[in-house]
Amino acid sequence: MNPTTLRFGIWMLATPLLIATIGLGFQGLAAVNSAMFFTWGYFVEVLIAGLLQGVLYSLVALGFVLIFKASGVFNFAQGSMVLFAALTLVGFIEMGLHWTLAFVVTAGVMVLLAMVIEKVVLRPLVNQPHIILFMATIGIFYFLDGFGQTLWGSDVKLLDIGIPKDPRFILEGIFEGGILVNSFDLVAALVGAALVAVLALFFQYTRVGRALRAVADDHQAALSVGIPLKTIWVIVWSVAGIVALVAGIMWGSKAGVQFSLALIAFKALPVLILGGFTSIPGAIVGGLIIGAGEQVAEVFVGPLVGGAIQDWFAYMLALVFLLFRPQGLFGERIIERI
Amino acid sequence: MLYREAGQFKTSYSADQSIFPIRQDRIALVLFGLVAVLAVPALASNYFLETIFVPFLVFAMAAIGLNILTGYCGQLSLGTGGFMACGAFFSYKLAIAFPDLHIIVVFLLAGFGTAAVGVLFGVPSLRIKGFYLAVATLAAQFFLVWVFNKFGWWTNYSPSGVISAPPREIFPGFAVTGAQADPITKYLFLLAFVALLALMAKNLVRSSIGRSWMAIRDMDIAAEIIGIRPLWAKLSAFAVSSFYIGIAGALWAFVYTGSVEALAFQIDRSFQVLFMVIIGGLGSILGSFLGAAFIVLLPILLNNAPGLLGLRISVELISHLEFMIFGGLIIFFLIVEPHGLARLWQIGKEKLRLWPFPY
Amino acid sequence: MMFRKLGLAAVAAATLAGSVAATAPVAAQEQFVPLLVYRTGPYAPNGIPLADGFNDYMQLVNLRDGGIDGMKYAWEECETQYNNDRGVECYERLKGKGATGASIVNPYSTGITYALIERATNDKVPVLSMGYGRADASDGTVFPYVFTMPITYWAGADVMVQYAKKESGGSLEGKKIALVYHDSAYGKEPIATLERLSKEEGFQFSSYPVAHPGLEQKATWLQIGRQLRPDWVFMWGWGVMNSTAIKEAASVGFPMEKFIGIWWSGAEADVTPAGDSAKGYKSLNITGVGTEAPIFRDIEKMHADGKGLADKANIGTVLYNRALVNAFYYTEAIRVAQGEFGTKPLTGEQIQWGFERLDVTQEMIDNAGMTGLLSPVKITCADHEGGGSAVVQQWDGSKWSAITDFIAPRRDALRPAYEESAAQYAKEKGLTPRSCN
Amino acid sequence: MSYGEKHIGETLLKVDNITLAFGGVKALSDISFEIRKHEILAIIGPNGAGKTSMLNVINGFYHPQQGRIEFRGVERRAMRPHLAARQGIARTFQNVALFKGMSTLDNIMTGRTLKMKSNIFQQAIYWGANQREEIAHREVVEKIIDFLEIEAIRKTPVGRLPYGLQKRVELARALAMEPDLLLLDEPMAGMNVEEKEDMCRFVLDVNDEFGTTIALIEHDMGVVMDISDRVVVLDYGRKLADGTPAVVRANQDVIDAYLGVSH
Repeated sequence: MNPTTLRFGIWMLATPLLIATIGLGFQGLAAVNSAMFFTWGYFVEVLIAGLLQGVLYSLVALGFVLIFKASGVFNFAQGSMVLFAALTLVGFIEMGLHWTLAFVVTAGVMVLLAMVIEKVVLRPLVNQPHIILFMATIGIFYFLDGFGQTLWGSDVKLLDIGIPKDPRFILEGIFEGGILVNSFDLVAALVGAALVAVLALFFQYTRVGRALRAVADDHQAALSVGIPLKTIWVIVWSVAGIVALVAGIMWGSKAGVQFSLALIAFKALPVLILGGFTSIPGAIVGGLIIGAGEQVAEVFVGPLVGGAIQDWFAYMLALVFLLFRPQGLFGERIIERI
Repeated sequence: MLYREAGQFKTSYSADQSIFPIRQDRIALVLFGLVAVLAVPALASNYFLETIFVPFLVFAMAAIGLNILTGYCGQLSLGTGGFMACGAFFSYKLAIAFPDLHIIVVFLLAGFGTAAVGVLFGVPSLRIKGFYLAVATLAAQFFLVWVFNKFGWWTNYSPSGVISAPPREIFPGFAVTGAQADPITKYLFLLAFVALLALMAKNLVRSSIGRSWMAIRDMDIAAEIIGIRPLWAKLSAFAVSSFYIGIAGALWAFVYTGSVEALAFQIDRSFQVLFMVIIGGLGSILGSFLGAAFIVLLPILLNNAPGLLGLRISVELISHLEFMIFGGLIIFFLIVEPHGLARLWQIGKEKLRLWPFPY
Repeated sequence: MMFRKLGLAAVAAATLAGSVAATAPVAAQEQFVPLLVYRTGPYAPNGIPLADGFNDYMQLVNLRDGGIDGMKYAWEECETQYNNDRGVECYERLKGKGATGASIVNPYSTGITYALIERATNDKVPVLSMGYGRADASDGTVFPYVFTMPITYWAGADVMVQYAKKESGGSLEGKKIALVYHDSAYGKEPIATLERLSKEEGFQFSSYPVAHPGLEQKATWLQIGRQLRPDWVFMWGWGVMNSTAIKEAASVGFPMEKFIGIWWSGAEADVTPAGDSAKGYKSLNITGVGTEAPIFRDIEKMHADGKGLADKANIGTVLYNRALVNAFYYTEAIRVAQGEFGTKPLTGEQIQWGFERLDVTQEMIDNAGMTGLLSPVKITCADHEGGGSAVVQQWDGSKWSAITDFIAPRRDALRPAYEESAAQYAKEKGLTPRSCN
Repeated sequence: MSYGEKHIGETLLKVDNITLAFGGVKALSDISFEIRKHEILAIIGPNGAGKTSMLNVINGFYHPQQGRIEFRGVERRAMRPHLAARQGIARTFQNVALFKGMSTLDNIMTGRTLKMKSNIFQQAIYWGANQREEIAHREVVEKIIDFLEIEAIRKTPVGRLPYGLQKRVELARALAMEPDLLLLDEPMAGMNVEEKEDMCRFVLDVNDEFGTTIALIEHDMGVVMDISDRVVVLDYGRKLADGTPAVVRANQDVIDAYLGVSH
């Protein structure tokens, strides 16, 4: 059995045990501290809600990973790309297009955007240190924020593409009162899973996908077998743009399409460091861990310390993981040599 | 032709090691100092002093702090806002608890407190590098703001969580904080304070500790092999950096806005200071000032520009354009000179030294 | 080197000259009002109708009445992006403009209000923080230049409790009330009042902070909807937090009829993004809703003539109406001051005098064509809140409509709280409260 | 061996049964040798023989799984590189490891870090104790600069220097540490004949004038045979031979493995 499968197997066994231990811990705490409330049904419910939320984080984190993997650029503008994509989509829907058609047109706009970014920003800055490229993406962030609002206005917009939102109850036989699961979150999780599957297939089985993986492994080698870096960058930014569009739809349907959408980038960052900047599975697993971790912490630990802890908790959780694995959960191990 | 160093010989190492080895630079510095001390307060309106010079100086202080950590020691940090909050709230608690403590002592103590917090959050840097560290510093950012927002003790249980700077005097009769403080007093106090601390920062970076930071930045492994302790170098950079940023936060709350809530030190503040450092020039004290000036002035200029040009554009559009131009300019500057305004300035000076004979 | 310095000086000089030039369009014999607006950024959906309301009202006064008894308004917008330091910059930039400088500031941000209180007091410019800012600024002895009419957050909390009590059959004994609040200075305002009321009324009070900006409320609503299961939920939300809260409340099946927001959680922009989920949601409002009041006929006429300044879609929206009422308040205060100081551009100090003698009667409201938009207030030297009241409104999926009359808060208990808090402020600041006798 | 009168003394550093592995790959197995005071020891071997790993073990960058190292008679096992530096071990690198953003002078000054005593507050004030110290150390550094003939590039950022000069600056930085033991990792790699001759001269001068013990890795057998007092030969992580150049040259294993006999 190869080590990866083995490690996977160990985790599959260890994770439920870990969760059960945390649950038992909470149960014990709740017994001695009246500020804390605990039942197993409620715990499972929060856990599921957190995992589903985590998938939405993963969606945003995926965009970061794609670009970082292929070009080493930490794309701070991913958040504003989400906003811009969602604004554009709503704009087209308001012009009377059906949402599927609007989706296609918006995807086209995102590809166009990728081409412009490559030409105007990335190409002149090729071979600059990472921090310079990072700064440049902050420039893109501001530009897109202003541009999107100029084009589509600053008003908050409703995005409704018919995803059901009603609460459902499951497992009513096992837990008293059942477990509440939101159907919107379920749909979003399914879409996220589908998107990851499509990306995985794309990377595994298409020529372009293989080229992208080659670039990720070794820029020089990829160039020497005749893959133009320029094309790679356009493709990867386009894919990230489309991922941003999907994330924009999901988050936009949740909270309305508005300026604050750009801020969800901050929810993706702990996911990124936890999962590793270069790993697609890392983005997924990281998202699940962060999502579940922060919801459980907010619900069960939050009341003990005053609440609203989930923002920093996500970062602290990621930080603790990092202390053990400085390259993230799935990142490539850094071997120092001189 | 004026800018010529021919005939200026250095006869000692101390002359060679001075900050401004060229005589014309020293003359320019004196002139600049005279303008800053005499002409600015005499000519500038309260608006300019209150909303341009005061925040410029406060931000310059924060930028120096971040530049020490990121520019000199190579540790990318996004926790600036959190550390500024530390400085602001520490100084508030100190000023209220010890009303007789001189305000400068309050600021310095707040700086030392922030340095301690900085060291604490600097510990992960011993294992984590690059963007991983940057994101990890966000943990400090979010956690610190949460702490000051959450626990009423920091705000003396003010029902809203807002602190207001108590009035304090720098010399008897010269208030620098509180509503009665004269903008000119505030400006001159800040000018002196920031200039002094900037000089100390310059001294640090040209001494052995500064070389240790840069060595860690350029190649941490080689630095360790020639005997620089990474633990000491990194943590001292975090400490000194946080000291400056903490004082900047205290100045922000006490001298600039006068009242502040923890949310004023959100993540945006961290990015704002990071822009200053990168646009100004990583690893340059002068760059910290240039970057701060650029970031403080640009939005105000952009905002006033249509009015100056006599155009009637709605504030909405101006604001959107401001975002776009700001973003565009960042990209433009990075393409033209990735090493920031300080490098542009230096290149200009080198050209001028050779002018009119470029070779 | 020298040349460079000269170049810099030239730029600075040009900027200086420019800022002088920019004041030129404001004519000398007009009353100047600076408008701190946010038409962009995360809170633009709220900022735009507010700014539109101010523009339209002052335009209407100028066009229909030829000014306040002949004294025309001049105003200039400055974009704050809801950002405190930008707000301070705007205030400093605009305070010296016009014939007499800024006559009144309406910051429309609790943070900017805090930042301006000292400055404006020092500059003798009245600050009208209408339904936001510091509740304790209602004590005019400590805050002579700050006005909080018609009602403060603390009073708003009291109105909410009164409403919930009435709806619960006259008693809240043993009921559970949860507060969902924006974790900031603004959101924390009602907590002390609600805690006091929970003792008096016998309900169980729990509060749930939501971290800025409020996109994340899953955990909060699981706690509220699945664990606490309260009888009522109150909300102090702002911006995207409002619509997200409504959606999350719906997703845990919390009934909208039992969910009441403060007046900053009850505009169109707060409910439309939530779609159908928001149907039945309630909020307080300090002004009336809709376009029934006669003044809207004048506004419609102005727009028909092509002289309107607002986006027509915003007319009659909650925040547009609020801005109308706000502009009406200071217009009347200026009118009072003109009675004393004459019809000429007045200074902030003179207008503050007018504010402290402002008595908005029902008759004045009717004469101004604003029937139903506001309730009477009477400002005195000590009382800067003026005894205003609030209504409860409900969203039916397409529009807001008032479901109660104006409800007056029980100020007998609130007033001592204002005074106590203001006294603490005065002590910290080393201020001596002025005498109002 | 014609270079002056040398007194090679007792053992300075002793490496005993060192084994180092990365994952399953053994980089070094069971290596023992010693470095004696004042000698020039060459470590040679084909690519991948473990020469650089050996230096990395000596200056504490790699921690061997087995074996012991004795420096000046004191045993140590796990040790961070900066502690090795503190004990007097300096080194240069195969791929130049200079601080690219700093000037030549500052690079060399970093070598003095361990010897500088003024504290952070004195440094912030600068004038006084710190300035005196800076100038005193500057004088030492200037001597090294003169010695290595790099006066002209004092203020140049090292990133802009040609490779040969960078190597020299790196040597200068190591010398600034005034080490007892100097480890040089391919100091002449990538140089032309003239540059190599210069570098040989510097190495011999250092050994001679400062009495510094030197262990160097070199591929050029001519250079090795000329300047070294003793040679250690490594191959595939094992030690093949150890002795004077003449002895090593005669060793059959060395000839087979290294000097070009086909397998």
